[in-house]
Amino acid sequence: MSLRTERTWLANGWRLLHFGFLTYLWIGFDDAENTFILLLLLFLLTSLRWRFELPAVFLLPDILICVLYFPYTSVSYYALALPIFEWAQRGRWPFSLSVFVALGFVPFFSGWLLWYFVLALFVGFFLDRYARNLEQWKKEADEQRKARQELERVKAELLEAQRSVSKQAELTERYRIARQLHDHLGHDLTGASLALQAHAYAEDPEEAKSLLQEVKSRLERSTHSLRETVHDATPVAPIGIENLERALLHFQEIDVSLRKSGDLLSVAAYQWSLLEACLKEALTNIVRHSDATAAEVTVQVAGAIVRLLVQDDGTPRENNAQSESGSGLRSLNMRARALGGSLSTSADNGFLLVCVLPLEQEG
Amino acid sequence: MTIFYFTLKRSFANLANLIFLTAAPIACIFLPAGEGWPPLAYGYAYFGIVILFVAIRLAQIMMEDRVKGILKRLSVAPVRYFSYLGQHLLAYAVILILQSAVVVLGGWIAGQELHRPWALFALYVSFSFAALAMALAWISVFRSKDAAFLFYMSLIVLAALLGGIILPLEIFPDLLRRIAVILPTFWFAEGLKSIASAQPFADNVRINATLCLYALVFLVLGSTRRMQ
Amino acid sequence: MRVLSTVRFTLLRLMRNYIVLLLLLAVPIALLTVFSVILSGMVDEAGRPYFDQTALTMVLAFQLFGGSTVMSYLNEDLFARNRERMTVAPFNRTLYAFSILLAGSAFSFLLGAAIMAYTRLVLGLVWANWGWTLYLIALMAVLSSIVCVIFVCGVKSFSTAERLSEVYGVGFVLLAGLFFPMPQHAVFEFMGSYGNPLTLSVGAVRAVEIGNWNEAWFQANIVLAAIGFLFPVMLVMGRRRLR
Amino acid sequence: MTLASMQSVLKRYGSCAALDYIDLEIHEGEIVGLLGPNGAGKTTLIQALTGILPVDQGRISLFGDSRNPFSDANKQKLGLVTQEIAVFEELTAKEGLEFFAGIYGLRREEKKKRVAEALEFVGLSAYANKVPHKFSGGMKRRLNIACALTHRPRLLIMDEPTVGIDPQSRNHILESVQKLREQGTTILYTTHCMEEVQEIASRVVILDQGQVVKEGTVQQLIETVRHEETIIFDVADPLGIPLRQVESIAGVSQVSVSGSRITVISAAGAGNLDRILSVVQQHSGVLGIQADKPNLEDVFLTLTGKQLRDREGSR
Repeated sequence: MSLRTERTWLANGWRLLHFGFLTYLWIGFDDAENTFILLLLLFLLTSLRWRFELPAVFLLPDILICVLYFPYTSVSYYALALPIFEWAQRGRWPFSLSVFVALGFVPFFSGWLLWYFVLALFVGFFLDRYARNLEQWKKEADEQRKARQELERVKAELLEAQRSVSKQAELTERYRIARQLHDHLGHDLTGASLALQAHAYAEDPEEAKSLLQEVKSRLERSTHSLRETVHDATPVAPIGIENLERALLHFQEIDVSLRKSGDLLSVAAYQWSLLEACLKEALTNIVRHSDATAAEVTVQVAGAIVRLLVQDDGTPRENNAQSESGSGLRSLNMRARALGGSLSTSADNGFLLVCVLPLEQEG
Repeated sequence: MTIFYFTLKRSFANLANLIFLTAAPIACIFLPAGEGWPPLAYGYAYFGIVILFVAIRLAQIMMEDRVKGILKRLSVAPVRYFSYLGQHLLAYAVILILQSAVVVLGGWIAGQELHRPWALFALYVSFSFAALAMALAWISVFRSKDAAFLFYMSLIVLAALLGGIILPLEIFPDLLRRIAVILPTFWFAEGLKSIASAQPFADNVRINATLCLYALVFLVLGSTRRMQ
Repeated sequence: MRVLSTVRFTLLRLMRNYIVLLLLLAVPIALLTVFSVILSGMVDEAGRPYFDQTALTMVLAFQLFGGSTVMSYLNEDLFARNRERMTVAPFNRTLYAFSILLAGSAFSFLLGAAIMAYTRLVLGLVWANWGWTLYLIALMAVLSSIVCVIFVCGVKSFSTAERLSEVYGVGFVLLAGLFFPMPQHAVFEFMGSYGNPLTLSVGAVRAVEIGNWNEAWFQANIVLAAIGFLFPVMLVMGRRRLR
Repeated sequence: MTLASMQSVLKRYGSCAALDYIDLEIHEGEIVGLLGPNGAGKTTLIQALTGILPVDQGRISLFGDSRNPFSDANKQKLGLVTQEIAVFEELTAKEGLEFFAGIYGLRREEKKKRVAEALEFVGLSAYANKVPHKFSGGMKRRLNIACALTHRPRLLIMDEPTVGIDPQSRNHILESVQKLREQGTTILYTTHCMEEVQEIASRVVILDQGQVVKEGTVQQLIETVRHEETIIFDVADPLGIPLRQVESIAGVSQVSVSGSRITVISAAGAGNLDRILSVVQQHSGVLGIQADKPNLEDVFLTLTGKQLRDREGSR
């Protein structure tokens, strides 16, 4: 849309210059009132061309009018430059060349006339090329936009897949732990419990002693296996809020305070990874685009959502801040949406980023 | 024809407009004649300026529609923009033609020397068309009603002066006289001269045709559909 | 002096009022330029260039419209948009109105002087007695402002007051016979000579050119007397309206 | 039936997207409230949906017609209440309405009847022959609405019909909208005032930065943020209350004291209020309790961190 207007803007510029030149010629060299009507007629045709997309054939009236005025005024020769330009502009330059034939009929052959025609041809030709190039670029831009959208869609699907995978992994792990507990711990504990019951009814002290011994060894074994299970299940890398805290610890450009509330354990790991990405993006943005001296990060878990708020006290530097940081936020927005949440930013009162994600329903 | 009817109604709704639309032409009838200049009585030359003013005042109604959002409302209604424009212009043209008729008829009754009343009437009508089209093109550029009017007013005064309505072109330097031809006001003054000096009929036709050409050009330029 | 602190802003507003600048500065300059081209070399019976007369008349005639800014500012600040705010503010509104009157007149006068300077510097017109001309420009500026204040205070609807001020300006230009000769009638003749501030001030300047200071003072004093007469009228009207 | 729909509509002004791939559907019989702060793209959305603005990408369909949505037949069924007061100042209220009725092809008796109806509907019958020049803001707004009613549109689009007017006129307008719905008109209603939407809309679409942030019924939207509750205690001895202890109650996210008033923001849910109250009561007499339920304003605040109503009244 804007590309086309740009092109017509240039064409209109040339048309206006052309009429300025004709008027100058007319005032300077030929002041017959009647020949001014020639200019008016041509101007009418040109403004029609400006308003409506007319086919190239509609340049014939221009030529006809000029030819009719040949005997009366020399301005009409120069006026032929307009059809030359218009045809060249539409990529029909052979037609333009045919107008040069008119030079043969000019009673006084002027070099200026020839050069003016050549100039019009050249400008028209240039505009044609320019328009084609623009067309090409536009097409490429469209294709790229399409490709980007495709990518974003794939990304969303991947995110969805990641979410289900991580959930699957969690379930698997839970199952493994449950089985381990059942297999070793459960077995031993049940045994110990039975042995204790038997001990209560045991009359023979020797038997009671051996039962107690069994209880002891079973409990020892189960303690051991419990320790092992817990050790296996405890992650080595920090997760959840610790990760966010660590990110803040490493970030020392400005003062950042963290407030948290609610039951942070109900937030799933894949959600933490998004929140962490948001936090990092926000902090980078603050450093890069604003003069903030302090920022406040709030993580709230309440009811069915988790909410991350990053607010700084700076005034964002206007101009390109928006566009530069756009792609990062855009992708985060996509991810947030893929997880059923939303992300929005505002620069009204310091930089503010809000990311809201729904929590998994328990059970 | 709803739009046409209401445009007429709105044109006369405002008291200032009403006075302007009726009193100005009547005043023009009774202005005295000069000595040798202008070709007809003063009022008949100044009526050209009146036409220019009336045209912009009327066209402002359309501008108001655009600025106030009525045009938005209409573009949602089953009405073509072309029909909206056409009916408005028709209404304005009717008003201007009536004014011209009043001036010519009034002058004839009041005993002014009009030479050829029919030719004069035709000249006024074609100049009215040109003035309307110019006003239309002018307002399509502006957003503020007052700015558009005051700017145009200054231009009218300049154009009337340069076109030879206020002062005879004969005293102009050569260059200015040539430039004057570009202005529609020149053709209006030329038409008055031609009527007063009893030029052949074809001359009148030529001048009227030129004025109509101006009208067409500006109509094409001014009929672009704008919303804001 | 709370009013004094507002004067600066009144002047700023005046200076940034582009439409007024266009109408009262750009248009006369354009017209004078055109006239100077058209009338170059032409002289009247007395051998003085036509253009002198035209330039003088135009500079003074545009002063007739100088009061319109005073009128619109008064209306906006005291009667329309800012009315409530001004009424509750603890300052003297009469004095404020007066400051607008003075600032508007001074601005109009400055525009007139600027046009004069333009004709002198660019168009090469020699003013016979520029001090005297400036005095008359000042008189005209003050008179037109006072008249406009009377209109805006005397008439309820602002648009009517605006029309009246236009009638005042265009009317006196017409009565002075600048567009076409006025009919031969005692009333028109009076309004075309001693009843018309425009012809009076033009006459005063012309009289000085031929050295007739008595006539010059006489004509200028009539304008001054008009100001002296209308000033109390304005005060009465203004007080009644402001209350 | 779907009366109007937009599919991934994109509209750019320069490089910034006023509508960023918007999807929207309006079904017969709904009142859809379009909510968003100033500059969210509400007016652009409406202008795109009515064909006033051409869009850069996407598909718009009106009354099931996506090939030629802005045909005369479709326009005949569409009504638009503009944000500006687009009425004729020179014409009386009745004449202005007759103008618009005429535009929609109504003639003579029919026209008279419909105009009288529309005037009656907005409560301006007594002012039928007055020029709107002297009307109050609310009356002009009502006339502005009446202009879009004479042809009885099936789908009425109202762009901020209640900006800058008195509560009485506003209530009148809201009642009229309800009444229109009862008569079977489908309405798309934009505003940045959440009370209005809460009152009348059957479905709410929240718009921010050219995107649909959330949509659903008022109840659904509130459900999504029904996580917080603001509880205000008026107490006899505010200093005696151990704020730390209150803060440590599970679910409480914020406690603040001003004068004899203690404001606690806590997760909503059974039991919380009890627990807080018991702590407070241990240390002081409680004079009054007030608990605010979340409203749409909170929904918006939660989703975007922005107030809906900043800068209201600046136009």
